Amino acid sequence: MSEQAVVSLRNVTKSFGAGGVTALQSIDLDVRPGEFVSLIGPSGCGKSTLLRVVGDLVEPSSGEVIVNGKSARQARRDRDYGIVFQDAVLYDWRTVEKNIALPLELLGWDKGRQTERVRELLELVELQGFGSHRPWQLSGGMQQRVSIARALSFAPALLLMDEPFGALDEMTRERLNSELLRIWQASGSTVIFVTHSISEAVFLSTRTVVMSRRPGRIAAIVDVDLAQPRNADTREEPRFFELVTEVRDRLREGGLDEESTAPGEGELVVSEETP
Amino acid sequence: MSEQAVVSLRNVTKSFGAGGVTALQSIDLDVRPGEFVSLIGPSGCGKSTLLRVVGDLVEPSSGEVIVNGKSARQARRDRDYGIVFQDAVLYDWRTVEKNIALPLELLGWDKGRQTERVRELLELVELQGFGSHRPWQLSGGMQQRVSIARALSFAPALLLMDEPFGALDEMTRERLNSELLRIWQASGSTVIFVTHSISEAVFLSTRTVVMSRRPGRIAAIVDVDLAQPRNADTREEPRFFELVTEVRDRLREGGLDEESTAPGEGELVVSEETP
Amino acid sequence: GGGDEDDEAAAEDLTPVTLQSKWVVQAQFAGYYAAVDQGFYEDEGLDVTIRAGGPDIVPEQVVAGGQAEFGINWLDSLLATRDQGQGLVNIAQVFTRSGMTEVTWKDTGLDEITKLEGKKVGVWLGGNEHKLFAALTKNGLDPQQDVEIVAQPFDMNLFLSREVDAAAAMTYNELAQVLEVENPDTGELYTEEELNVFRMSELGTGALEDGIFVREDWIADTENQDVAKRFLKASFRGWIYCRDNPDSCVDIVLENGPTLGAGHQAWQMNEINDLIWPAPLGVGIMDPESFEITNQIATDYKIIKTPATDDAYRTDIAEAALAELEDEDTTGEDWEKPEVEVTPGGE
Amino acid sequence: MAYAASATARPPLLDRERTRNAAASVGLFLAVLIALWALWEGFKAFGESTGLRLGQFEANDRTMPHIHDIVSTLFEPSRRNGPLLIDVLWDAALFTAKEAAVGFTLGALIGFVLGALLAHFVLLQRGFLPYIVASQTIPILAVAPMVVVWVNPRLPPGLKDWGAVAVISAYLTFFPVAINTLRGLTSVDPRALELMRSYAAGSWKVLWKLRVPAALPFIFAALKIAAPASVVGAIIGELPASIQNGLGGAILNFNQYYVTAPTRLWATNLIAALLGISFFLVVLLAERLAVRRAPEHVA
Amino acid sequence: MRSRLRRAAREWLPAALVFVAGIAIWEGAVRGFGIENFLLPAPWDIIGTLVDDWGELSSAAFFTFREALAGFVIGCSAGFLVAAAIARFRLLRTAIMPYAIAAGAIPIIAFAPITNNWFGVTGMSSKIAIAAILCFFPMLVNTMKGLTSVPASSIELMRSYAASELTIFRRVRVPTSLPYVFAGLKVGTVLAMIGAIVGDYFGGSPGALGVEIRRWVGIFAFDQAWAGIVLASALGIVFYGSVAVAERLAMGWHPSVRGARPE
Ligand SMILES: Nc1ncnc2c1ncn2[C@@H]1O[C@H](COP(=O)(O)OP(=O)(O)OP(=O)(O)O)[C@@H](O)[C@H]1O
Ligand SMILES: Nc1ncnc2c1ncn2[C@@H]1O[C@H](COP(=O)(O)OP(=O)(O)OP(=O)(O)O)[C@@H](O)[C@H]1O
Ligand SMILES: [Mg+2]
Ligand SMILES: [Mg+2]
Repeated sequence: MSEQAVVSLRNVTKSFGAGGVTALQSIDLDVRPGEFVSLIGPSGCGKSTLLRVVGDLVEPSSGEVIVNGKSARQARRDRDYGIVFQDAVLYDWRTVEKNIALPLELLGWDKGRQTERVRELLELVELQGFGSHRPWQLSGGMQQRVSIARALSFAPALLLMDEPFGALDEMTRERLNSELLRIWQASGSTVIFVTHSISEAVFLSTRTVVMSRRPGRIAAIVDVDLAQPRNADTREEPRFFELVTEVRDRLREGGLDEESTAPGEGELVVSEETP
Repeated sequence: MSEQAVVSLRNVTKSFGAGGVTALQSIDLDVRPGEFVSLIGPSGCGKSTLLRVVGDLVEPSSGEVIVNGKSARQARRDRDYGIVFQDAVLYDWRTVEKNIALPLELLGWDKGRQTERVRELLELVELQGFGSHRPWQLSGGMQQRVSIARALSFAPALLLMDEPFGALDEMTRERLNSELLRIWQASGSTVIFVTHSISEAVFLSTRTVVMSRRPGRIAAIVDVDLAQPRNADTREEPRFFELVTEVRDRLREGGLDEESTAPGEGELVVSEETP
Repeated sequence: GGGDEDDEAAAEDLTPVTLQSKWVVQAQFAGYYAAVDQGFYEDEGLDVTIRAGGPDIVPEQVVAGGQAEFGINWLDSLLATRDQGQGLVNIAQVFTRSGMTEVTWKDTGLDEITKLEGKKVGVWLGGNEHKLFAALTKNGLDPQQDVEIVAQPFDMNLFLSREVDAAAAMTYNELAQVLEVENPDTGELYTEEELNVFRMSELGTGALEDGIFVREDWIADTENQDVAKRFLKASFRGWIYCRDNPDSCVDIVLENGPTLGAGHQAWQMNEINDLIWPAPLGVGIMDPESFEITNQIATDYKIIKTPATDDAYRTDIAEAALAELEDEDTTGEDWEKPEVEVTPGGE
Repeated sequence: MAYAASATARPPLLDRERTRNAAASVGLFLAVLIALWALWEGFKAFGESTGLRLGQFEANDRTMPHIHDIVSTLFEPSRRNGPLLIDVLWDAALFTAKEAAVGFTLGALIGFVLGALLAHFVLLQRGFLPYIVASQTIPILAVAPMVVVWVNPRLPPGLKDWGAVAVISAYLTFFPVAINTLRGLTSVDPRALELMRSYAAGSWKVLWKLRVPAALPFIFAALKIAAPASVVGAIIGELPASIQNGLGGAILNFNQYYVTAPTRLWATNLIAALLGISFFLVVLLAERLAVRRAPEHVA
Repeated sequence: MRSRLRRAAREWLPAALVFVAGIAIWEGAVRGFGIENFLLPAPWDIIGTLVDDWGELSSAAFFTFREALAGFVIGCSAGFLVAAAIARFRLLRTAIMPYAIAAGAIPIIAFAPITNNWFGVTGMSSKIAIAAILCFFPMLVNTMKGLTSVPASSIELMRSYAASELTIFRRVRVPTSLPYVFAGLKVGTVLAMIGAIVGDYFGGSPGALGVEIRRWVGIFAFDQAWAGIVLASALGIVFYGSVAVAERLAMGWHPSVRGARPE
């Protein structure tokens, strides 16, 4: 199994600082080639940290991370993956175009190809006409789309995406969902995808990993056995709703198993002075 | 009508730079006291800009903005509103607690009351134990919750919220939805709320303003005549689904009226080299 | 410096040498600039570059470091350097007497050096203070204990503003600077009548000043001895020229120092001539008696640990140079110091 | 970036406003000039008439020459029958400018490279930074002779003397550049660095594509400090190098004769200051061209 | 405890090693190449002199350090305040900057006679003035950059609270500008030391380090002169180091201090 796994985590634990927060605890996970794995879990449970560990951007406190049969570090060095961060992380001194072209520059693509590719991508994320804008001239969602375009630019075989569609409206989001699926299928790449939308997770993925509240553990793994290719109809299938319900249930269990903050607890006492 | 309006926009237009992007065009809107108005619209249509205009953080290119019967500037000076930005905007040099206490400090609350209030708020947003962390030690969703807590801290009569729950998981989001409704009802405050979630907009608001694609215009206003108080059952009501569908339809219309990017157009040509 | 790279062709067969002077361009070094200007060095087959001095230039350091063949400094300073083990040797003592003075205001009543007890006394530190210390000691005052020594800047302001009770002044420079200033109370220039001037030469502590020195190992070479002889010969000619044509020399100095005041330089030229001429032994020849006084002062003030010997100077090269100048008046016995007017502001 | 999404805090200026602002600031500059002049002359007059003494300070023509005297000195002959002082100083300023320009270039380069090295190699920083600091506390006048004695013989004839001055000028210039570069290069947003790491970009690429652009505000602040400093360095360097044709020689002379002609030193300072200001302006211009980012980041 | 020791070792060991190696190379070079004492004395001789003349040297160094410290405090405060004024009132910039640059472009040797004239040669004040003028400009430029490099969103938040300019200044601009301010302060420490020492070259009270160094050089006592220089450098490092420590305490949150992981 781990022989063929694209990503393989063995007993990975990550805590920040001496005696600080434990973000990940004993994570075991294998992602097979061509899989589309969604990570879902309560805020602060360690999803981003997990992605960072896979990308060798953060070192695990213990445990082993194998990517494409080599160490995470080596995989990073080999540029085996592309990543979309939770916040856009654009460089203010570069135009939108140049932000998207950044990985291409680093890969040494020639100018002509870069321009062509950037044009395609701008169209994909519907930012035609904003190529020469600066990041701070864009809305939040537009920035996120730039960062998606940047990650897709060099078509990495492994895509790590941290809530890429979080700041997008439903229509754009659905369109990009379909595009992402199309790209994924056409290229046979592997995707690890963090989202807070249960239906998005179910719609997109072949497996959904449900994480539990801090310290982040894997609470459940739900196999999403919906037919491929998926499309608007998929969302109407009964199995889709079943799976959504199942993920939601797993999430509730996972969310409650550590801290039992019953809803209603921690209510806000409305301050006396309403000015 | 404008007599009693909390926020009243008259023919407001905002364009950036000379001959640049027009973010808002001829916006007319009145928000009555005690209303909960949601803004929904495609990414980049001008929702954040609209909120900023109301908050006097950006000056409209033309048109008039009246808040609480006075100019937007005066209203800001009188601290008539609290705002949650699309990104958290926390000060790195302050701990979580101190970030939340910032408006209280500025209002001159005494230390004891501040501490008490911050404790309540940390509980509300489920960040107990993170009070003395620094912003960069938090996950994206946690940061957003800090910024929500900060906006709620001094219980402003007008709340401007820009996708406050965008980075939160479904459970936390639902809980905070309920909390927000509770606070809104208990305090009789007015809320303008930007969201990308149609169901969230319908669930929360008394009116939903649908904005159209760039240049941002008001495409439709949907009155949400669901009974108050709303709760988990509300989401099961047929009227809820009707309204969701209506907003979705309005949104589609608005989304298409300017640029007609048929889905499928702008497809991504998968790059040849899959490494 | 004075050495512009002008005519390359002519310079080809000339021997290039460098002279490091003690201070910035001024009439104090007029003889050398005149020798350049009048072609005296060239006549001797030398291409001389004069490097101006400054507050952070120690000529001995420059010469010992091989950056210049010839250096000019006060003799006591040279002795101190030798005492530190540096092989430098004086080959010509150009100034035959000391021009250093200590001045006080007449109206303070400090008309005797002994009255400086407990007073603030300004002097330049860094090898220039010993003559004064000697004078104080000679008059029963311990320079470390009985007076308050102040490191004096290069201008005379602290004297004029009466921040100190006494200040060091060279006859050819600072003294004139005081006289070139208007007394705000009278609207007239200050006059010498308003000052008490204690001359080190009169107090018997006139350690010798400007002399030319070279490295011992350099001068051991006979070819270099010839170079040195030619250098001295031309330099002496320069000084003789300046004695006989002071106005022309002032112009030459001004040429080299575009920011200098003409009046002040004229005064300085005159006073410098007074320190050189008459030179009873011939210009540049060390007077053993004066050498001993200097040596004594240096020893007494622990600038040097062991008294210097006669090895510190040699007169043979200067004598050889003088021998070739038989036609000229090399002693200036008949020279009379002319009067030079003080000009306001030294203009 | 966290702040990228926000609009400008300060609304962009209209052309009309910009012109008005420019006019206003020129007006203000003149106002300050006049105010300073009035203050100076007023204080002097007051001090002279009351015989005011503050510690050592006493207002008179020597401590506070009339401003108009300082300016008019420039247009008087530098001495009897000599050229105008301004001509002499102009030549000197040009000479010094040449040394300072080379010194600045050299110093800025060294400072930048040093800052970059220290930023990349923590060990280097821990090992050497203290001694770089130490090198700067060594009074330049003490080492300058060493520099001249060591550097001069190794320079080609065309660079002799003034080349050594440039080295001294560089020595006084590089430190602020190194410190600010170090700070700037290490102030990069950690998330922006993570992005580069994800591309396995080598340190060289990270430096040019991320760290340097992000550090530009720091670097330009340093260059603005370094520009006038290089003029100072050149002037100071002229002393041990025995150079008399530059402003250093002039300053030293006027320094020496301060009591007899104080206005000349002030006038020379004026020229030195103008030279420094023009160096500063060149850097400012370069900054305007190089830094194109959110308006609120360009001060 | 153990790890604390280890961390301290990690921080200080490289400097110590370089120190030892540097001294060894220096000593070796001086002996090996026969570098003349008047260019660079051997460390061993300098150390010997330091020990022998400790009393005189240390009191001179301390005197000068006090001048530098006072000048530093005055110059940096002035730089900060003027920067604050300029950052707040943009129009002031064109009105004031030329004078500030002028202060940064006039060399010490030109200031010396003027400060000597104004504040006297014998006291500390003229050296303090020189040190202050030297610190002023770097502090001004850095602070100004820092105060105006605040992300717009940070300011917007404050504006939404109708915070006064003063409040924004205190709570946002100052914290954001700290990295710049501390860079300015660091540069200021060494400039203050230089100013105080070099100021002495142009007259001062005996017992000040610069006066003594100048005097020693004049009588070719280079061992003493260099002992003085070494002492001045040591004080400079201590001075700089204390600012660096203050910076760490004040700026723990900043990437440059908390250590963004380099590639
Ligand atoms: N640099 C850091 N230093 C200290 N603690 C950190 C750091 N980064 C993350 N953490 C902690 O690790 C935990 C997990 O964070 P992470 O960002 O992985 O959460 P997440 O699942 O992505 O949450 P969200 O959905 O809100 O983005 C959080 O409790 C957070 O406080
Ligand atoms: N500072 C700015 N300079 C120039 N253009 C800007 C600026 N801020 C916003 N815009 C433009 O204004 C338009 C509206 O932006 P706004 O942030 O209001 O969108 P939004 O509706 O909030 O989008 P999202 O849902 O993606 O956050 C965008 O096209 C954007 O490019
Ligand atoms: Mg996250
Ligand atoms: Mg927005």
